[in-house]
Amino acid sequence: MPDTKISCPDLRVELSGWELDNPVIPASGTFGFGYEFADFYDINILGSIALKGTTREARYGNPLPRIAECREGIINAIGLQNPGVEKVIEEELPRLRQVYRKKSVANVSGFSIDDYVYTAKRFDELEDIGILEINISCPNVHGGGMAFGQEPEAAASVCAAVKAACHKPVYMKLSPNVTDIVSIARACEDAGADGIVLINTLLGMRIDPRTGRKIVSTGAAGFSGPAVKPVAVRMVYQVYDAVKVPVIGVGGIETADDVLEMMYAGAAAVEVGAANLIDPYACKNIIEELPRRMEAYGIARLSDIIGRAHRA
Amino acid sequence: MPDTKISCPDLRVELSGWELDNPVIPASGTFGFGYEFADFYDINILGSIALKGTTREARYGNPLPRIAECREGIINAIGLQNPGVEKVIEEELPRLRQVYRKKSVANVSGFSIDDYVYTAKRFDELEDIGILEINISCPNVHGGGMAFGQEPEAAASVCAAVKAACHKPVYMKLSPNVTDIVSIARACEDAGADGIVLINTLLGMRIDPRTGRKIVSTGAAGFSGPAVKPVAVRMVYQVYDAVKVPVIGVGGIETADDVLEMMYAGAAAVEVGAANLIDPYACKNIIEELPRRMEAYGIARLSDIIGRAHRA
Amino acid sequence: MYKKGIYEISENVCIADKVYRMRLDGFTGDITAPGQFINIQLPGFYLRRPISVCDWDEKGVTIIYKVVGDGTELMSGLEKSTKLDVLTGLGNGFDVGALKSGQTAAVIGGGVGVPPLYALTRKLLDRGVSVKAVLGFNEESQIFYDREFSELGAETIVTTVDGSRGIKGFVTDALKDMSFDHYYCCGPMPMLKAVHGLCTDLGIEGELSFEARMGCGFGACMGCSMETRNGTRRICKDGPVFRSEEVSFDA
Amino acid sequence: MYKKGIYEISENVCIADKVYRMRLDGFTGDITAPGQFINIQLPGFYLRRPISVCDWDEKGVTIIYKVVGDGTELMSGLEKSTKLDVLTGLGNGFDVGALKSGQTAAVIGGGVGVPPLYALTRKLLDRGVSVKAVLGFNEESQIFYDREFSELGAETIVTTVDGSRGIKGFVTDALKDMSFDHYYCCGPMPMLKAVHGLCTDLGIEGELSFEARMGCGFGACMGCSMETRNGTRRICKDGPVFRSEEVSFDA
Repeated sequence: MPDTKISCPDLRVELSGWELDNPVIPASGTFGFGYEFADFYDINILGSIALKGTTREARYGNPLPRIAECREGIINAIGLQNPGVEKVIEEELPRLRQVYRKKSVANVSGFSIDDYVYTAKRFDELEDIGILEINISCPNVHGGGMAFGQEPEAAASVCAAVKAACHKPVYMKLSPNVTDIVSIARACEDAGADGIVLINTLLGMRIDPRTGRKIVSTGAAGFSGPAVKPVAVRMVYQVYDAVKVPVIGVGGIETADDVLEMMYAGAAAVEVGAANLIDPYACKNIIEELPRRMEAYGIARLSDIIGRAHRA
Repeated sequence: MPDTKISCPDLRVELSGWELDNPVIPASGTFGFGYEFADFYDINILGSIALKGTTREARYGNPLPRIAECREGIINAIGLQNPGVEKVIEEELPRLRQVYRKKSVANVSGFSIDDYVYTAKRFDELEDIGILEINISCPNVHGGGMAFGQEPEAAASVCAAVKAACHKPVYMKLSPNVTDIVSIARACEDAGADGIVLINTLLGMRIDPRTGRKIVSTGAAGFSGPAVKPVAVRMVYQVYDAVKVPVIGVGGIETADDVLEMMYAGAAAVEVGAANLIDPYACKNIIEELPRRMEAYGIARLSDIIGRAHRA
Repeated sequence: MYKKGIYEISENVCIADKVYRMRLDGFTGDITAPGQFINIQLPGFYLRRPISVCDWDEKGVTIIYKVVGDGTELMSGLEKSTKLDVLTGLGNGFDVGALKSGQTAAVIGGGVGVPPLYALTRKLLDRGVSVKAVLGFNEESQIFYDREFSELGAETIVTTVDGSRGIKGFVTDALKDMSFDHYYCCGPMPMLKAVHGLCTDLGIEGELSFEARMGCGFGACMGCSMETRNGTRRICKDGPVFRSEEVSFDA
Repeated sequence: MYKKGIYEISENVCIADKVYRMRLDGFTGDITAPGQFINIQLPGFYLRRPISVCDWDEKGVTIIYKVVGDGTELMSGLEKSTKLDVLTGLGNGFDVGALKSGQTAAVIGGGVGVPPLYALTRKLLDRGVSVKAVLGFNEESQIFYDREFSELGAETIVTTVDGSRGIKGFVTDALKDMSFDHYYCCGPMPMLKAVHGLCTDLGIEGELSFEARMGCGFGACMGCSMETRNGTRRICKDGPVFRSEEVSFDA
């Protein structure tokens, strides 16, 4: 890791040898393919960008309504809408490259191990993809997605297959809707995962008390936002204890304090999700606030605090 | 069920042949043994009361701090503090009887099947206990509690043993920290459970961003409040589909609308938890608001809406 | 492009049954077309509330909204000089350039679909386009802004389902014998479908504004995607206005 | 017994480094003893903030609080005439009847443990009890209310850890050569322990007020339980004041 830049405080973090200017990454599915946010601020200030979840073939996703509001949270049933990996590579990434010079996190979903491998390999060929985030935790599709993330063996088999086919670091994005997150994270690590990302959305439901009807078309769907942060912090803490590879913390992060909390729990970097949807400037605000908070709390180097709650 | 009372709208609900005037029950652990709330209002307006979780022997519980605040929620690590079942019966229940004429829900915890059976049998002898709520989901104790609630077989064995020893209806209170809530609920039903109560608290953690230290003494602890309601509604919905016995819905209920939402999902009655801690009048307010909401939404009989979201 | 800013309520009044008009003072330089919407953050609610722009000038924006849930209930109780965090200039808006001076536009609104047509009508009249406004409501108590449309100079026809005022029936009952060159429509889905069907039969093209439960309101979350003849489109970002040729009601 | 009510801020001023005094106007008939606390609901925060009562009269209650987190940070920015939902009359409070006229009380406070001793001192002096107030702070910028205690008529001694004002050291350094019949103490845990140890050695009984992170503040959740010589007690309901004989610092 080059140590030539002198900054005070130092926000840099590292993911499998890839140095990020700061730990703030917009989470997959809340930032599109990034370029639309370039209208609002220079997105090169971001640590990186986690791209919209991509599958082998194009997907329309689930019927409307796809969105329900919760107290301090949102339920979504998008259902992996995306134009398919070829169109992502041909159309979306070139648009992103016009406004963004850094590497991105490719988010890969699938319905079979072959799907995962196919799509991951296509991203693996691209120079401006930093890591492959393998999403085995989408609650909004049948016959795939979260099913792979609910048992250690299934998670490990996806991980091993992708790992065997690709050169870039493979990070497994896990579902929180499990009894034992540690055993799943360990199985992924044993299968060669270079990192763990958690948490994907909780499975939640809203019913309209006025009509008695489920609000989103699929009934149960993915629940995220500040409401879920305590679950995310707990799982990051538990998994940090159990694995040696880096953990990326996701779940309800909205402020610089939230970033610090997640990093104290064990996150080497963080992804910011739902916050982007209610404030397009959310990541920018966090990145600007982080050094001020670090100074206030006497943190010189952000990477020093990773997992420190385990030793406090 | 006697049908002599005429009321409009009709708030009555039934749990295993026991008719409640309304579905609102303060949840175990948020209402003590009830009598302290009699200073504020006539607690006979409640549907019933779920008593503080009781174990065979007295327990001090966990060290302080036991409480952390979350966005729209609270984390607690009380650790089943209680004076033990004999003192509960000798000292607490007589005090409750002075201000409360209805039957209560006894909440039973333990560290072995013998513990559960012993404590449940003691409550089973009392006339003013309506049902036995068997808590196999407390996240705040080691070597018991939630461990029994994480696997169908373990849950079923507790349920069967209590059922064999007791005459009163046995309701199993389940943990939401599982991959497959349906299989656990079904196992309990198969083992003779008369009802299912869900959800107990999620497992969450807060770390103070100022100090980097875990806020509650145990680190991970029980997370409840409005933040968790979407998870509770989802699980009640799923379990209502899978079992024939009544489901009591718990998790983040704070308003009459929340009660309706939970009942549409499938709850035959509800427990109100964290809301009691921030407003001692919470249950009273809900009970007063319910008929107004029912009229506004055109609901004549509350029991008619149980599970209606499955058919809407 | 949209911007986020702080706006101050200078008016918030009931103008019909459960229907309120709110005036928000603040920067409006990002509003570029009638039919766009703004997205309002309300205290105690996680998601913003998307509300169509009724009209705007250099000092502020006027919206008209109906109380349909807890969020709009809270909005209706907000007092003057309350400050709100608002995103403005969202969505594409109507194409006022679709017609030339001397041509005639049918402007068709249903219920709270009426407001965005107000600024549209003003802009069209400014360009010398004749406007026939057909405003549909369920019943008399819900009618609003019929006089305002007349005062702008539009030929204004009201329909009510129960016949308590104007033509009894739906907007299509007023529309079917009318002559116009292009139409603009905003209202509930069944109305959009009926108007689209009628006008297609008449061989007249137009623009339709859709609504949906939104996550972000600016194209990031895919929460409000819709299938069109040109593929999947986001109502919030690619819409809310779509040309009648693109729209398909088959799905 | 406590009550819930709506209170209006009539004052909210900074009186020392990060220390604020807030006056809340409203019903105070449920406050029965000095040393009780109130529990304040703040917009945007789930749990209430328990703050000890500094003083009260028939029109309202005065509290003094330190900014230590996001909640108290928000409190410090609240403007006059803001309305807050508050539970009052919580906890047992100090026993002002423990001393007779002519006897002497030591009133010992540390930092934001000082405020509840103010009304206590006033009540003791009203009963003809002499009061020696020992107020401990870290440094001069944090000192508050020393003059107010003097003005009530208490013999007031300030200690600072860094010696920037008054006696250099801890409250026990001032206390050890003092004569008094009973003590009342409120402050951080190490101070309570030191004072309790010293006074036990001196053979003098007293009362100590504890603080803890609370769930409800009124005895329902067992979030703030403490082991005492008389068994487990809830700081919020059975306390926050405990007699020195009950207290054990062994656990």
